[in-house]
Amino acid sequence: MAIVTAVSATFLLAALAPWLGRVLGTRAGWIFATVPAAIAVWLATRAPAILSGTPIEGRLAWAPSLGLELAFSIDGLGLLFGLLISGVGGLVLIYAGAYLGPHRHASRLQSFLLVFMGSMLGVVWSENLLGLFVFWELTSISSYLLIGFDHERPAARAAALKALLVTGGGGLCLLVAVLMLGSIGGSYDLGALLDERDTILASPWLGAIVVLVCLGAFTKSAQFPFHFWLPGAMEAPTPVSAYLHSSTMVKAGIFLLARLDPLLGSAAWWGPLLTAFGATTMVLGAVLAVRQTHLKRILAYSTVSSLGIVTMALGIGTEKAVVAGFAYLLAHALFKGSLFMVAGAIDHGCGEKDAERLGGLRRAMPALFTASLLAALSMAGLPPLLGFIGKELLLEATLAAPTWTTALVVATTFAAALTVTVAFLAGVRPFIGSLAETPRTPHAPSPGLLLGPGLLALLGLAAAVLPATAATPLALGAAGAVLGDVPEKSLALWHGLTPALGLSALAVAVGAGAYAGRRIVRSGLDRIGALDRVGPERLYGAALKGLLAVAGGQTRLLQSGHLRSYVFITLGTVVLLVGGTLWLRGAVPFDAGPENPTWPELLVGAVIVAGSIATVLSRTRLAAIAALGLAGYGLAIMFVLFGGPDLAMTQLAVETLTVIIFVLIFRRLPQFRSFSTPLRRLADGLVALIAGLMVTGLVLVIARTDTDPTLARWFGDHSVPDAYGRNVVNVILVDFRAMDTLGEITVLAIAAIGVLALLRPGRMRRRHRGRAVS
Amino acid sequence: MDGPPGNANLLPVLPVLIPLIAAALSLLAWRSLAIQRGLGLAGAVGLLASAVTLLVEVERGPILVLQVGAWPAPFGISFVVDRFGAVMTVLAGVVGVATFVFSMGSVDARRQRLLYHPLLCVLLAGVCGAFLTGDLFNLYVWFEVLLMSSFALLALGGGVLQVEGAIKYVTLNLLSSALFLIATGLVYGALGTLNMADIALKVRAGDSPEAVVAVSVLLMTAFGIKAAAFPLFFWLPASYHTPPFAVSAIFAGLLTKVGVYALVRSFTLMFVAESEFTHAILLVAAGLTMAVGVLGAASQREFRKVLSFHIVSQIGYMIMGLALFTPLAIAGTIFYVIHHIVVKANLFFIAGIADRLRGTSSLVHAGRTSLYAKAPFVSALFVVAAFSLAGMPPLSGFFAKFVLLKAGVEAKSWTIVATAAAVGLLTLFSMTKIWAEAFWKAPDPADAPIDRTRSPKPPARGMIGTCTALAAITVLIGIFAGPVFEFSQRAAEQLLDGEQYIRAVLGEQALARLETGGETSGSLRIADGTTAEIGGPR
Amino acid sequence: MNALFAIVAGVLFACGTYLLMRRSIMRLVMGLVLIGHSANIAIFTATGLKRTGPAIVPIGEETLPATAADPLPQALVLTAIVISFGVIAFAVVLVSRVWATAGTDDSNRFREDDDMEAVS
Amino acid sequence: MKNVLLQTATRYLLPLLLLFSVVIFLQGHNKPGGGFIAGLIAAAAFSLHALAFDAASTRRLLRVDLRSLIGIGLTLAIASAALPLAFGRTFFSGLWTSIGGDPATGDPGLKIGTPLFFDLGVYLLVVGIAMLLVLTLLEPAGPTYEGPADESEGDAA
Repeated sequence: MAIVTAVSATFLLAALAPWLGRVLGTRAGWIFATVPAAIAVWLATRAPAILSGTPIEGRLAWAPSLGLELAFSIDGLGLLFGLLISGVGGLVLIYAGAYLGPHRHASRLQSFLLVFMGSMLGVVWSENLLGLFVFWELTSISSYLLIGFDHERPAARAAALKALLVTGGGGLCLLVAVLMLGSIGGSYDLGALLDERDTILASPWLGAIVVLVCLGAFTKSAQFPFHFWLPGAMEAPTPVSAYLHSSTMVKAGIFLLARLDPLLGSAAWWGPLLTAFGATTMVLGAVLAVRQTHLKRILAYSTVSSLGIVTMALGIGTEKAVVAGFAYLLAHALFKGSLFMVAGAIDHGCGEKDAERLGGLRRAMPALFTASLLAALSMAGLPPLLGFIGKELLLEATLAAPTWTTALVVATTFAAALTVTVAFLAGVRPFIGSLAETPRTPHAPSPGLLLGPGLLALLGLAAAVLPATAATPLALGAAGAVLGDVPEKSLALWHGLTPALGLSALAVAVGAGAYAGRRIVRSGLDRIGALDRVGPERLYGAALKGLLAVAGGQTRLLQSGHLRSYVFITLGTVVLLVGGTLWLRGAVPFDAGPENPTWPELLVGAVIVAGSIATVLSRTRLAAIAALGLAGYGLAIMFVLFGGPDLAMTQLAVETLTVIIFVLIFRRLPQFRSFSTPLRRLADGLVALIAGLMVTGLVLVIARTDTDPTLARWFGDHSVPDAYGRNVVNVILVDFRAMDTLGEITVLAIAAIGVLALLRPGRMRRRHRGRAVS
Repeated sequence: MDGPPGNANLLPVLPVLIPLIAAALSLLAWRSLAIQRGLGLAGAVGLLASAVTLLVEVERGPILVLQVGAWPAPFGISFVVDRFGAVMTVLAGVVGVATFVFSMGSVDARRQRLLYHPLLCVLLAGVCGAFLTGDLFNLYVWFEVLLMSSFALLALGGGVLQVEGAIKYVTLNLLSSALFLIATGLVYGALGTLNMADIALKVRAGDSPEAVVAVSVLLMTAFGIKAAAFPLFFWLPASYHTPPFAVSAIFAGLLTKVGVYALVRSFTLMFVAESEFTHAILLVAAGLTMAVGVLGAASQREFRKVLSFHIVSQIGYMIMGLALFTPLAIAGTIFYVIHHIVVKANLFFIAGIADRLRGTSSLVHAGRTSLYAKAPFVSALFVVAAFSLAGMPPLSGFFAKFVLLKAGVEAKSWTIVATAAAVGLLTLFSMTKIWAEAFWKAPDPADAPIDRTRSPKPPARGMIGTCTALAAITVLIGIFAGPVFEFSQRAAEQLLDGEQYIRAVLGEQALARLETGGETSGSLRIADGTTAEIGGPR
Repeated sequence: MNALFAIVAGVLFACGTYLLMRRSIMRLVMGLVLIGHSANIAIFTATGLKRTGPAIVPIGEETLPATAADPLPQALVLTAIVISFGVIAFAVVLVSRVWATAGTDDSNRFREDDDMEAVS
Repeated sequence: MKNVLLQTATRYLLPLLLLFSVVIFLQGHNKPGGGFIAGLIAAAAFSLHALAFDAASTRRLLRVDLRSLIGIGLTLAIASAALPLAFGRTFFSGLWTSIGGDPATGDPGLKIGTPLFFDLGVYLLVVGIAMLLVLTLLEPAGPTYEGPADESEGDAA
């Protein structure tokens, strides 16, 4: 139950935050942070138990009939992520308070951050895939609202939309995959699904499931070719970038891959897909990062690269690789979160975001510099920091990779080298050299701004120096959740003189060189930059534009605003469907019926036909009304011929009244004009003709069958004895089926009210914005 | 005094009778707006109360039947209440009450004086009549009742946009009515009955001539127009953005759903003999309706027009469930309808509040204020409704979409699953468009068409209250997704169990014919298709 | 004679729908009238035309003779006639309102989609 | 249309036509006729009056406002449907009583029942709506083109 409490406490606080923010003012962040801090502490105390193999569990039935349960379970994987989410989350809440200061909507931001935190905890602790998905989508929504925090800027709105569409699209793929898994395995519970693992692996849907899961994970974790939304998301305020877009949300995709690895890991395409896309993303992200000068964008692209690394590690799938992946993930969360907050603090302190226009800040912000340096060195993979351990393990793992070994080693070393460059660029460059001119005079950050980056950077150091206290158990525990059992291994700074160390040294040397010659490197890369024109980001833009064009085009075509074409299409559809069915099934035999028509009948028929055709052909209003009346009176006579005096009288009266109304109204209307072209008229005539044939056919086919006389007989038998009326039609109307008549008179009453409202609309406010009259 | 015997079970007609009485009395009190208002609201509340009672009754027991006038079925008219009909009636009550409350603060006095309230009452009576009647021709009559009052409401006090929209609406809906009427006559000609249970019995017993398929397709197109399915939806986006917001909202919530209801009723209870054929047509229509509707929404730049096209798109989802024709899929349709009616009406109400605050409904032009900054509560209401509509968890729309997708996956209808998923994304896209343009965008004094003649006025408390209540229902449907889904399942089972319906209306002995008449499965047709067996159930 | 009136119903429906597709809104509303007639004849014919007396129980008898016309279709058509009268009356007046406010009787000149997304 | 001849004729025709409509109404249950047709005949009579004199004087002649008349008709119809409920019968079931019947001779007499009241409701309603249509259309302020139109959505009043 503790888990449920933890998650719901976060959501509860989120709901109260806007109100609390008003009460507490700028200090609110510190208060809000107590909840995540408490969660982190709780997790830490329970960590030994979890790591020794007894996960914490909690359950809240939600909609069991739908297979949806909030079934939580914290294993090694959940512990690692849970600590990151709550730990970094607490720091970010404090940081956000300081960053936004007295901003009017500061507490709104914190509220969304808390929503996000709760959702993220839900994702990483869910035992039930459907529950996981629910929280997964919530992270997308809260991310949307967070990226668009500066909602009055169009760029922020566009970036929020981009992130939402990409991750939302992936979310739908994931949903379908989850549905397929549930359909095969009969449950959405991971445990139950694992029991059905063999069935799932043998399913013909396996390929589709793997691809759909990957689409979900790759979009969320900004893997190539979906990486482009992440740099765009830097439109968000820095606390958001630090939290969502470096240390937590983007890792949700990786979490998903890790979570499903035991289930899908042996599928043929799983490993190669992850390795290939991870490696591509790793290299691409690193290259793109070097090209940037804007601090947050540098960090964003390098985050893309790091996410690629972890994906690749999961793809390789060996014990070494998985451990390396989680060690790197932990290191990355610490150093990247720290660096983002540093970037934000710099921006806050001097109003400049461009790394190349910053310099010499070490004197104004010494403490921040220390934090930044530690984080940057960790990122660069230098000892004695956690980044170093992660990178060493990774190189070792690639060297031992079962397939594609050389390519992976080269790619990883290359990316590591560029990461060194990027680390210096983002974490060191702004502080060294001579003081650069900035929009604001640099001043030291407040404690709130310093706490986050400082603490995270220090943790990166502490975890590396004392790996056994936290880093080793956490990484191994997470790896154990993926691999099935916890590997016998320990993380250490010193591994001896291994090939990995050599590659590492090479990478640092190359990276430092590239940093020194970054102008040359950049101009070189800019030449490749031409590729941007065909890149996925362009594709996204083109797709969006294309979608709008298609949408507009088809809508303009269909919803043309022209009533004529509406009727035409509607009628055409009716004719096609009904006529088609009749054609296919009915094969209308031309059957004139048992009896030949008599002369009066022929005459009446001719009168009605003549009237209706004359209505179509007449060119004046009065002629048309007269013709219409002819058809109507003809109808009345027809009713007389076939034993319907009530009908005939009613038709006669109604027709007379109709003619009167038509005359009264049409005299105020213009003369008939013909608007359509002959071709249109021909097309309309054709459709009308087929429609007429359809009605004739239907009537003929049905008239051939004898109507079951049960009802007619019953009415005839019961009319006099039970309803005291001899006119059976009238008895049906006022007694047997009086409900119809009640509806009928209601229609009449409403029609009269409607006419009254139309003709006596009351006082109209005249305005001159009306359409021009031509 | 003498007359046919009968029980005094009035309950099944109350949802029709109460608003109808309110309307009749309002006509008598045509001089007093206050009385009309009170009567109208009382009528809607009474409708809701009776509908809830009905729902409770059918939840506890069997299908409720009232033989109107105590004339036995299939001779008189039967009012039949099963779970589906009851829940639809409850939803009509909810939207009805919401509309009355919202109207008080939002519809101008001039329109109200044109007998606005009785019109609304009759609209509700017509909608409920359609949901509850068990007679095909009576269904036609109730359709006309609701149609006529919707015509009047649409054109009421009409400006140019309104009457132009109305003429399109009227024309296409009357075409639909004529087709419906012809089809009803043909059904009587072919089967000799109008009672739905009796039709179902005869179709199941194999008494129907083969041409009945063509008649059922004719009915399908007639209801397809009412439901605004592709390619019969044109009247909807042409008119729904023109009347007052309250009227738009009740239309959006209820009217197309009557068409969906009729489709569901026809193709689960009555015309199931050739389901491979008819439901294949429905499936294609469902996919195209979703896609074309959402693309239409993506192309619009006016608040209510985006929403209008979305109605079309979501009708596609509802038809999808019917077309898949599995118990789960039908349950999905029912869940979707429940969710949709509440959310859609609410979005139109919120559009009304937004229009009032912004001074424009255009999404191109910045309004008078950035709602997100200045009206956080309204923004929150919109977020709930919009993300629910887009099918985001944990709101009602997610579960509705989820059930349908699940049904699609289990039926292995990949095309429709892919379409439904993709349309979900596009729905999200157009909801965020409204959000970004109407809520996030900053006011720009240089930007033109804000209607300066309309004085800025805060929304009335009733307006906000209405939207809050409906948003709360949306959230509650999400929280209680389990019970709602279980109810939908029970309702779907009841729908698919035609014999239960037949037994309730015609009595146990009617079913005896099914056993002697051969198979009871839904794929019967008689060999030569020329004559129908003569002889009714009695 | 079934065929005769099936054809008459068809002709009415064809003429009605043709008028429904006219851009002139006055003709359109006349089309609605014809379609209504068509529906009534279709019902009447499909349920079997009988050249017999009205469905009135003769004085002195208790039940309707078997030869009399089927009263139910008549009741249906009667209801339909009345309903369509109400609806047509409203539609005609609506047409006049459209003319009075919009100033045109050409339905193609009604605007509807001026707010659409421009194709970029 | 101020034709003296017509006005004079109307004075005599009006009561006759109304009487005729009552007859048609009353025989409707047993012979062709009924509330709807009878109502239209009565409406025709009043329309004649309106043509002979003017709409305003016809309104005066009718005394009751047409909206109320429609309301009365509808209420009467619903009431006759609901009345059986008071006697423990179901909605719309007919309640009958006979006047002047003689069970001894088997003469059923005149049967009076709720269906007749229902039909009366129909009759009144039909008179109401037919007159509303005719009078509204006859009175001047009818539809003529009114210039730039009102486009209000009506939500600001």
